[in-house]
Amino acid sequence: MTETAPAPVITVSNLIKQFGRFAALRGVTAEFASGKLYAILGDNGAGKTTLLRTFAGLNQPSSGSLSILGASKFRDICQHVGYMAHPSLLYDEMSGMENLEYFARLYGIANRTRCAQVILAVGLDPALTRPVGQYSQGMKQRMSLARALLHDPQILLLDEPFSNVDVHSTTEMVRLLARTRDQGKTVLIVTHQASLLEGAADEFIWMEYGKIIERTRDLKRLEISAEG
Amino acid sequence: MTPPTGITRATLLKDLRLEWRSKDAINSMLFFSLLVVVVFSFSFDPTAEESRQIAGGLIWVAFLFAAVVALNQTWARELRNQVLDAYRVSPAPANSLFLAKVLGNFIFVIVLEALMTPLFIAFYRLRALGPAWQLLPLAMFGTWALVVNGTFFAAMCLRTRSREIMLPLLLFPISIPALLAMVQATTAILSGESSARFWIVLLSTYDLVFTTVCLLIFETVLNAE
Amino acid sequence: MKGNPYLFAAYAATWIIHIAYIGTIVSRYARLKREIDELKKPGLRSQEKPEARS
Amino acid sequence: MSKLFFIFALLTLLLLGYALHAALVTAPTERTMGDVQRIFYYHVPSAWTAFILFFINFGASVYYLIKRNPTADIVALVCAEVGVVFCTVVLITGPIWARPVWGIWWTWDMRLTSTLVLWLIYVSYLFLRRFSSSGQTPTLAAALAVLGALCVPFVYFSIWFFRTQHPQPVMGGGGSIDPRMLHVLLINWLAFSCFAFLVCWSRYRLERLQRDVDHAHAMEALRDPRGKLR
Repeated sequence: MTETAPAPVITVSNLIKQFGRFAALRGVTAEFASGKLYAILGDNGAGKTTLLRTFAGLNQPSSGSLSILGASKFRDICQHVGYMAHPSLLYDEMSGMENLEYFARLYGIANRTRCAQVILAVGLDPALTRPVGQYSQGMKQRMSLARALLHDPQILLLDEPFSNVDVHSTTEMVRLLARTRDQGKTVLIVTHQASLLEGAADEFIWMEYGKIIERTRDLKRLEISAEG
Repeated sequence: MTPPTGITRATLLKDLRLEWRSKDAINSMLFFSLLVVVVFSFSFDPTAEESRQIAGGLIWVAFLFAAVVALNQTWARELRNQVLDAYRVSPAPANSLFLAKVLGNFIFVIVLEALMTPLFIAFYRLRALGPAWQLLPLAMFGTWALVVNGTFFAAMCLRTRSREIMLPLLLFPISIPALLAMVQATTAILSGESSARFWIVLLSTYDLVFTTVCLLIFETVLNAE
Repeated sequence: MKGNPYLFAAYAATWIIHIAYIGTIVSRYARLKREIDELKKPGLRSQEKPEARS
Repeated sequence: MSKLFFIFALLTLLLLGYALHAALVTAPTERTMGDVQRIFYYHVPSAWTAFILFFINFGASVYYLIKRNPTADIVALVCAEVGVVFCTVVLITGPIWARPVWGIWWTWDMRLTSTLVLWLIYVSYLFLRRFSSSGQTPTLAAALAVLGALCVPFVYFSIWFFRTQHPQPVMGGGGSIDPRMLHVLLINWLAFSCFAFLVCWSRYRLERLQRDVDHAHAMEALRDPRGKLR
C-alpha cells in the first residue's frame, strides 16, 4: 500500500468533554481520512461512545477544536454524516420501511426505491410488515445500519453495530462496510469485537480513560500492549 | 430538500400513526378525565344550580391534568430507543419537530374534549345561558395555550431528574393566566352573566406571545446539554 | 408601638427568614471552602481523603 | 474585595438600624389602623425589592441566551433566589397585616394573588435549576426565566380583570400618604435594597466558589480519572 496521505475528513485536537465532574474525553487529538475504515476499541468508560457522539454533533465539546469536512458547526455538514447508536434509533411500532420513509423525509429524500435499496443492502426484506419492535436484535441492528446509510453519507459513525448479531450477518455487514469504505467514505466503528474487523479495518485505535493510547494497523500489536 | 412544513407534516403523521397503533396517550387521558369527573361529583352535589358556577373550573382542571398525561407521552415516545438523537443528527429543523408535537398534542386534547364534553353536560346538567358558539374559539385558544407551553416544558424536562414530576411543576404556574381565562370565560358563557370576549382576546394574545417565544428558543432547549 | 403582637410578628418573621437564608449561605460557603482547601492541598489528592478513613 | 464587602455590610447594618428606628419611632401612627400599619414599612420595600430582583433575573437570562455568558447565568440564579426570599417575606407579612386590618388572613385580592403567582413561577424556576443535570441547567433555566417573565403581564392583566368583577376589600391608606410616612418608607426601601444587594453579593461569591470547586474537581478528573469513575 502506498503512503499517499488523503486530506483528513475529521480533525480533532485536544478535545475535552466533561459531564459535571466526570471527564469522558481528556484531550483527544486525531485525524481521520476518507476512504478508510477505523475500528475504535477500548474498555467500558474509555470514552468511545462520547467521542462518536461528539462527532455526530450530539455532544458539545467542553474545549478543544473539532472540524468535520472543514466545518466547525455540525449543522452545516449533518447531511454528510450517518450515525448509528447503540440503541436502535427506530420506532418500535412501525415497520422498517415506514421508519426509513420517515427518516428519508428528514433528509429530503422522498423516494421509496432508495429506502428499499438500503434495506436490501443490509440483507433484509423491504416488504416486511412486522413492526420493528418484534424484530430480533440482529435484524434491529441491521435496520439501524440501513437508517444510517440512508442518505449515502460521507462519514459513517457506528456504535457497536455487531452486538447480538449472528456470525453470518456480521460478515455480511463487514463486507458492506468495507465496500462503503472503498467508495471513498470514512467509516468509524466502535466495537468490542475487534477480531471481526481484522482484515477489513485500515487502522485500530485503542482508547483508555478518555484518551487515544495507540493507533496501529496490526491488531496483534494492540492486543499485546493492551494486556501489558 | 423537504421544506420545514413538509417535515412537520411527516412528523405529525408519524406521531398520529404511532398513537393509532399503541393508543397509549388517548386511552389514559380519557380514563383519567373520566375519573376526575366521577371523583369531583362526590365532593359536591353536581346537579345543584350553584355547580354551574364551578363547572367551568372543573372541566378545565380535568383537561389540564389529562393533557399532562399526553404531554409526557409525546416525548417519552421519542426517548424510547433514543429516536430523538436520530432527529437531532438529521438536517431537519428543530422547530418543525416542535410544531408537529404541538399540533399532535392539540389534536389529542381536542379529541379528548370532544369526547368528554357530552359526558360533562350529562353528569352536571349543564346548559349554556350565554352564547354557546363562543365555547368553540375558547376551546381552541385554551387548548393551544396549554399544549404549546406543555410541549415546550415537556421537552425541557427531558433531561431533568424525575421528569414526570417536573412537568406539572413548571407548567402549572405559567399556565395560571391561561387557566384563569379559560375558567372565567367558560363560567361566563354557561351562566350568561357576563361577556367572555375579554378572556378570549386575552387567551389569543397569550397564545401568540408564547408560541412565538417557544419557537424562538426551542432549538436551544432541544440541543442543550 | 406598645407591643402590638401583629407588628412584632411581622418584623420578627422578616428577620427570621432573612437570617435563615443567610445562614444557609454561610454554612454552604464554609463547607465549600473546606472542600477547596482539601483539593488544593498537594500530596493527598485522589489517593486518600482524610475524612474517608473513618 | 473582601474589605469593601465588610465596609458595605457595616453601612447596610447601620442603615437598617436607622430605618428600623424610623419605622417604629419617627413615623407617625396611622389613625385608623394604629401601629399595625408600620408593617407597611417592611412589606412594601420587600415587594419592590423582589420585583426589581426578578426583573434583573429576566435581563440576565435574556443576556445569557444571547451571549452564553456564565456570569449572567450566576446573576440570574442569585437574583431569582434572593427574589424568592424577599417575595416570601412579602407573602408572610401581608397576611399578618391583613388579619387585624381586614379581619382575614388572606383574600384573593389582585395584588396578593399576582404576587403569589409570581412567587410560584420563580419557585418553579429554582426547582428546575435543582433538578436538571449540571451541563444544561443554565440554558434551560434561562428559557424558563424568559417565559416566566413574559407571563407576568398576563398574570396581572387577567387577575386585574378577574378581581374587578368582584367586590374586594379596599387597600389601606387610600390615595394620599403623609409625607413623613413616605419619607420613612423610602428610607426603608433604600435600606432593604442595600441589604438585598449585600445578600446577592454573598450569594454570588458562594456560587463563584461552588463553580471553582466544580472546576477543581473537573481538573482533578482530567488529570487522573481512575479514582473518579462513577
